[in-house]
Amino acid sequence: MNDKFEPKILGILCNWCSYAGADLAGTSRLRYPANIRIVKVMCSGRVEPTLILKAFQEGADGVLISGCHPGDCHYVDGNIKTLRRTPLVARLLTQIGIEPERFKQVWVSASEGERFGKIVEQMVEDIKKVGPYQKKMGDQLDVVMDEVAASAKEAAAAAEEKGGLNCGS
Amino acid sequence: MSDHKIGVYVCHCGSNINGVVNCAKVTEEIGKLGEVVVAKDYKYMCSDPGQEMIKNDIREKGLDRVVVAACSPRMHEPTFRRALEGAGLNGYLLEMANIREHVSWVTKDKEEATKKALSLVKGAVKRVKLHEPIEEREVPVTNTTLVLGGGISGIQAALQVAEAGHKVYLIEQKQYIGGNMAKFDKTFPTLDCAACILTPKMVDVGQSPNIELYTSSEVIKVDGYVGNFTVTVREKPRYINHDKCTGCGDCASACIMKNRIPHEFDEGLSKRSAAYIPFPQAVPLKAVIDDENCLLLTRKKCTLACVKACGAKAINFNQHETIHEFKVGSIILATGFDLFDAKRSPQYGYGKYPNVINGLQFERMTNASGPTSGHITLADGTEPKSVAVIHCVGSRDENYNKYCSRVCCMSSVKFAHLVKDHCDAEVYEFYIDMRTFGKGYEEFYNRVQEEGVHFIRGKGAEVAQKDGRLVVKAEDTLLGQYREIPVDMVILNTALEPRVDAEKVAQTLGISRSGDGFFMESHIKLDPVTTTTDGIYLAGCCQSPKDIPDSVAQGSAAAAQSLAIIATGKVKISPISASIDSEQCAGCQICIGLCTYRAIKLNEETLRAEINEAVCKGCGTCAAGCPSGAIKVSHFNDDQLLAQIEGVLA
Amino acid sequence: MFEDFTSEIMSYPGGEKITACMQCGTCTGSCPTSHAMQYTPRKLISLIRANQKDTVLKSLDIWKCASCYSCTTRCPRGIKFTDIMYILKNLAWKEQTKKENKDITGFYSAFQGLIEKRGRMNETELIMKYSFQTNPAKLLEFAPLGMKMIIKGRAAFIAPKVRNQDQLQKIMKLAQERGGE
Amino acid sequence: MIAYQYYPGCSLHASARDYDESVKGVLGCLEIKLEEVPDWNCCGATITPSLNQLQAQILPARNLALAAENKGDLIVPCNACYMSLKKVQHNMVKYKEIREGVIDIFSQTGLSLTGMPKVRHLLEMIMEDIGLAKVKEMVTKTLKDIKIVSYSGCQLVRPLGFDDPEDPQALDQLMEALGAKVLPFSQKSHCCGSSLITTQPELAFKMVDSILEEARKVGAEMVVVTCPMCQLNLDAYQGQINNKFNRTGELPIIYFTQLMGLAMGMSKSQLGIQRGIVSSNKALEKIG
Repeated sequence: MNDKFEPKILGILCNWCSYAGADLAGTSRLRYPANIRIVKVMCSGRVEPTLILKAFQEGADGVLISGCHPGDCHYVDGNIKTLRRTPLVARLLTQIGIEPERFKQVWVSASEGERFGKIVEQMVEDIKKVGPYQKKMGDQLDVVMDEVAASAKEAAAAAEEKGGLNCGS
Repeated sequence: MSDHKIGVYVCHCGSNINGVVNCAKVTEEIGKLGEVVVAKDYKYMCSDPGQEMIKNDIREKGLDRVVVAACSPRMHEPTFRRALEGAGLNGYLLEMANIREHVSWVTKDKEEATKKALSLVKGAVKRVKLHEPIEEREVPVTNTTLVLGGGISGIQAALQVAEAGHKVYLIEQKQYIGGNMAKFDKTFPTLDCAACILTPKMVDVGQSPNIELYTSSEVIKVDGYVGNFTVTVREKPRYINHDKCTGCGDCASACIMKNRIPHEFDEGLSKRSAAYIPFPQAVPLKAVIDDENCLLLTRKKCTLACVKACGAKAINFNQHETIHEFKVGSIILATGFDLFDAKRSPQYGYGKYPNVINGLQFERMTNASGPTSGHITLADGTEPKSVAVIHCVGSRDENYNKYCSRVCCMSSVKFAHLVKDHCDAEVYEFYIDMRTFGKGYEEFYNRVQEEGVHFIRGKGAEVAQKDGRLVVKAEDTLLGQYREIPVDMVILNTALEPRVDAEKVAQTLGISRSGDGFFMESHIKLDPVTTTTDGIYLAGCCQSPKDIPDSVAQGSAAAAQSLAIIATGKVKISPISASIDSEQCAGCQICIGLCTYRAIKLNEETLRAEINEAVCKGCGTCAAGCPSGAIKVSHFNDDQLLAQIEGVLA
Repeated sequence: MFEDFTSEIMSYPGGEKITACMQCGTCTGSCPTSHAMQYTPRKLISLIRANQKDTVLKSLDIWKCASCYSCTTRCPRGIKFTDIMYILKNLAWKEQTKKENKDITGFYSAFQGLIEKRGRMNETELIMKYSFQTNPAKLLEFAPLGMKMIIKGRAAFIAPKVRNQDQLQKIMKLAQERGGE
Repeated sequence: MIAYQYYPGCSLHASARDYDESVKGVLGCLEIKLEEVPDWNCCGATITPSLNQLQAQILPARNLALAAENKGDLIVPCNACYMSLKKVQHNMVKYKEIREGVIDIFSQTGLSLTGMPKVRHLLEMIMEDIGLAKVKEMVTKTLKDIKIVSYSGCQLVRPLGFDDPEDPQALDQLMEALGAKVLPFSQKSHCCGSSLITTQPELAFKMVDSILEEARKVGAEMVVVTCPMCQLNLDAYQGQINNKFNRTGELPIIYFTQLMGLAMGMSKSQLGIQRGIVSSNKALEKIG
């Protein structure tokens, strides 16, 4: 592919494990590609499809979501809810023409600075192979975004429901 | 929308940031953004002059939003929040851009780093516009402390909190306190007898009116937050009525299983009964019945000789486990370490050759109240004529533990001295590097060298048996030769490892572990006592291998943290929580199933969900799942996150 | 950054971690032939790091490795010293310092010659070839054993070979050309 | 009937013919079909890797290329061949330059490395696929506490082997299942000297001697092996070594498959037992 292409990746990291893990990569002075821009949330369970779609809309070439390892979540099981949501989000992205290489959901603990760097490195490499993300649907994406986000939320909600409460019917 | 007045402050952090990121350029570019009325860079933003600069600008230029581009918010967000508050601005009108840990320290290329820093700052500027003032909640503190683990660190912490006049619950998994130190004979470098210095402290714990001691107990659940934890503890039955037991040991002598069960306290070098007193100086000095070996409890068939022997009528086979609940303000973790199992390195013959022992077994052997009454003996009862001590078994080794266990060089030297002292055998120390870093340690090493101990620089590679004797194979690296040294006894000085249940404990308490498996501190240098969870502190070997002086010091430090919380009487807790716009809520109840803390309930009248903010922890999982977008998480709402995403990708 | 020879070793598969050595001697202590070495495994690492290429490659010690992998398994720093021994022998072979130890390396030539020619090994032929190439008197040493093997039906007289010899010879030749880069 | 692919290696067609005979006999009894890899070549053992790293990958890799994609795992009876084949697979995954080098060379001769079968030692397959329960079931003539030490050697367990590299267990367990008395033995995975026996006999003789000497000391009546190289060094050179170190007492060196065959009721000649340089007759008297 294009050698000069430097993908832009948005990383949404949970405060307790993954953000601290990314900090550790820093305090350990590990080098990894500068392609990632990190945004912090309290828990990976906070990440909703809208945030991911927004990133692609704003020109990201990839999105990385990272939380605590299962069992280690600061909020007991917020990350399990992330895990349940991930396949749905991934399917949705594929449906609107976003290659699977561009979306990754991982676990990084506060002590895994090195692992965080490696994940970013790998993701940059993978995305370089598929090339820049052109808004394949053009402006259409902007138009459908709200719609898609809403339906994604509904789908996700339906999935939660299987393990959760009934709609009161 | 009214215009904001934003001040942006870019920190050089000496050359930490400025050495890679062109701070002046970032400042210049950011200054061009709309609503940014001040953009400045400065050498150390967290210094007093740096903070004063921000405060002055807020006062003089009427800033209503502040962005600081510097280190990780995990480091200095509270510092800058205080600065804002000092100038009369709500602390949550601040946003930090992490251009050190996430940029300058991980990027080599200066241009790329500058570009990345700029986009992170842009994200912060976009986000901060949408920030809202939030009031931090202050809650009163329960003035009790829970100490988990009754080894030397836990004892030290418990005593210190208790001496300051506050209540302590001391929870110990074993039937007695004292931990590993209680098993030692002498302690380096002064050769104090471990029991002589530890026993008085153990007795103090037993007698302190402020300490409630629970042995045979473990924590099964922790709820709440700093200042207000609720801890659930399970106490196993001892089948002995503590109030009646006099600790006379008559039950132990009468027990049919007498001398049939390997005694853990003697590291398997002696045998005990199923009813027994852990050791003569045990606190509490009460008998215990081991439910894994007691014939009555395992097979329901026994002559009950112990019951007959007990004059105090203290034995009660109807005891059950008890669940206790404690309200505490803080928790001190002092759960200690496990010893590396030398069987995992079969090349040393541990478990195969009876005269290959580990360090703790040697401690028991040299202890006057130990299984051999303080005599160093081989399996056949004779004294060894030569002894090898192998360092670093399971430590400094990628196959097991990468780290140095820190205490083994010194304890090995101590072993050598004790051998010389007890039986005058030849001693060979196989070491990689001698690490004798503490006060009086090098001097002790020097003294033992003069006692005629052979120090061989080379890791013991293998222990074999040849012609009835043990042979240590190693390279004498200073000589540059392969050597086989015949000895009668080999002491393997094994690694200190995280306890086998460390993962479970970390999950129960909601704290992190570092890569080596030990509990993780907030900052390895500047905050080695606190964890990332407020109100939970660390002491002793559960954080990393330590010697006794360091364990005691950290125990005191953890106590000081607990006392500080009690002294202030109140703590600030995170104001980040979710709320529901009842106009938008459709009453679908999906959020209710998503909330782990059961903070959301359906209002039966309005048929809308409601959040109890006191219970909510602010994770935001409910907001992400709400199909109608009715849930808002303060400081992490959709608009703020979307704005930040837009900014960082611009 | 590192001495030339160190960098060279690090550039080969298996040699990457040589700078992690802390000179503990576990390799030597675990090695069944180190007692007979002038330069023990640990010393060889030191010599490599001190850039003493000539000393290392001419040493008889590198031909004493029995490939038992004890050093590799036990090394606390994850150094694959058996692989490093192979790298050293490859270099000695390429740079002709093998001549220093002709008596031993002759066996390797004989073995390799047979494989390149026919693709399969025949022990009888190997021993004969080795002896002729180095010292024919060796044959006398091997003779009594050879006789026993023949009696027990454990010697093959018809040289075994692969059918597709062209293919095998071609890939071996290509590999040699590249391996010798 | 389970089917596997079989890579005998050079020795099993010559000096270890007895091993080959017993492998085929035992697996036949167990109703396991072996299909020999067509036109296989020498694995290069420890010699080719000493001379040229790329050739050392090429030789085992050709065998993997010739093995079929879907005819079952590749079973290897020789420790050295097992390690060579397994190591090249390991290298192909770990090192891009090796993978690309091999693929490129192969493409010039029509070889391709599409579906590489899993490489397993014969002992590994017997322990994992057949299992001790089935083995015990097949025993018609127990070994009646014949005292043995099990000697796994190096390359079965190091560096990519399937058992503990310091204290292997599989062979002990298998022998116990046959009714043998397995004695404690610290030399289980020590080295036999391999090809040093030819090039530097003074080194290898010492290594073999320490193995045999401990076996004798613990009271073994035979040494059980899994590798033709170990067998050759311990058996064929035993006379010379005993002379050199003034040892008395001959120890038969027997393949584990030979003992399996005996326990399963096969005859000594079917299993090639008479081919040992040191005779097993006396040691096997007990079981007739």
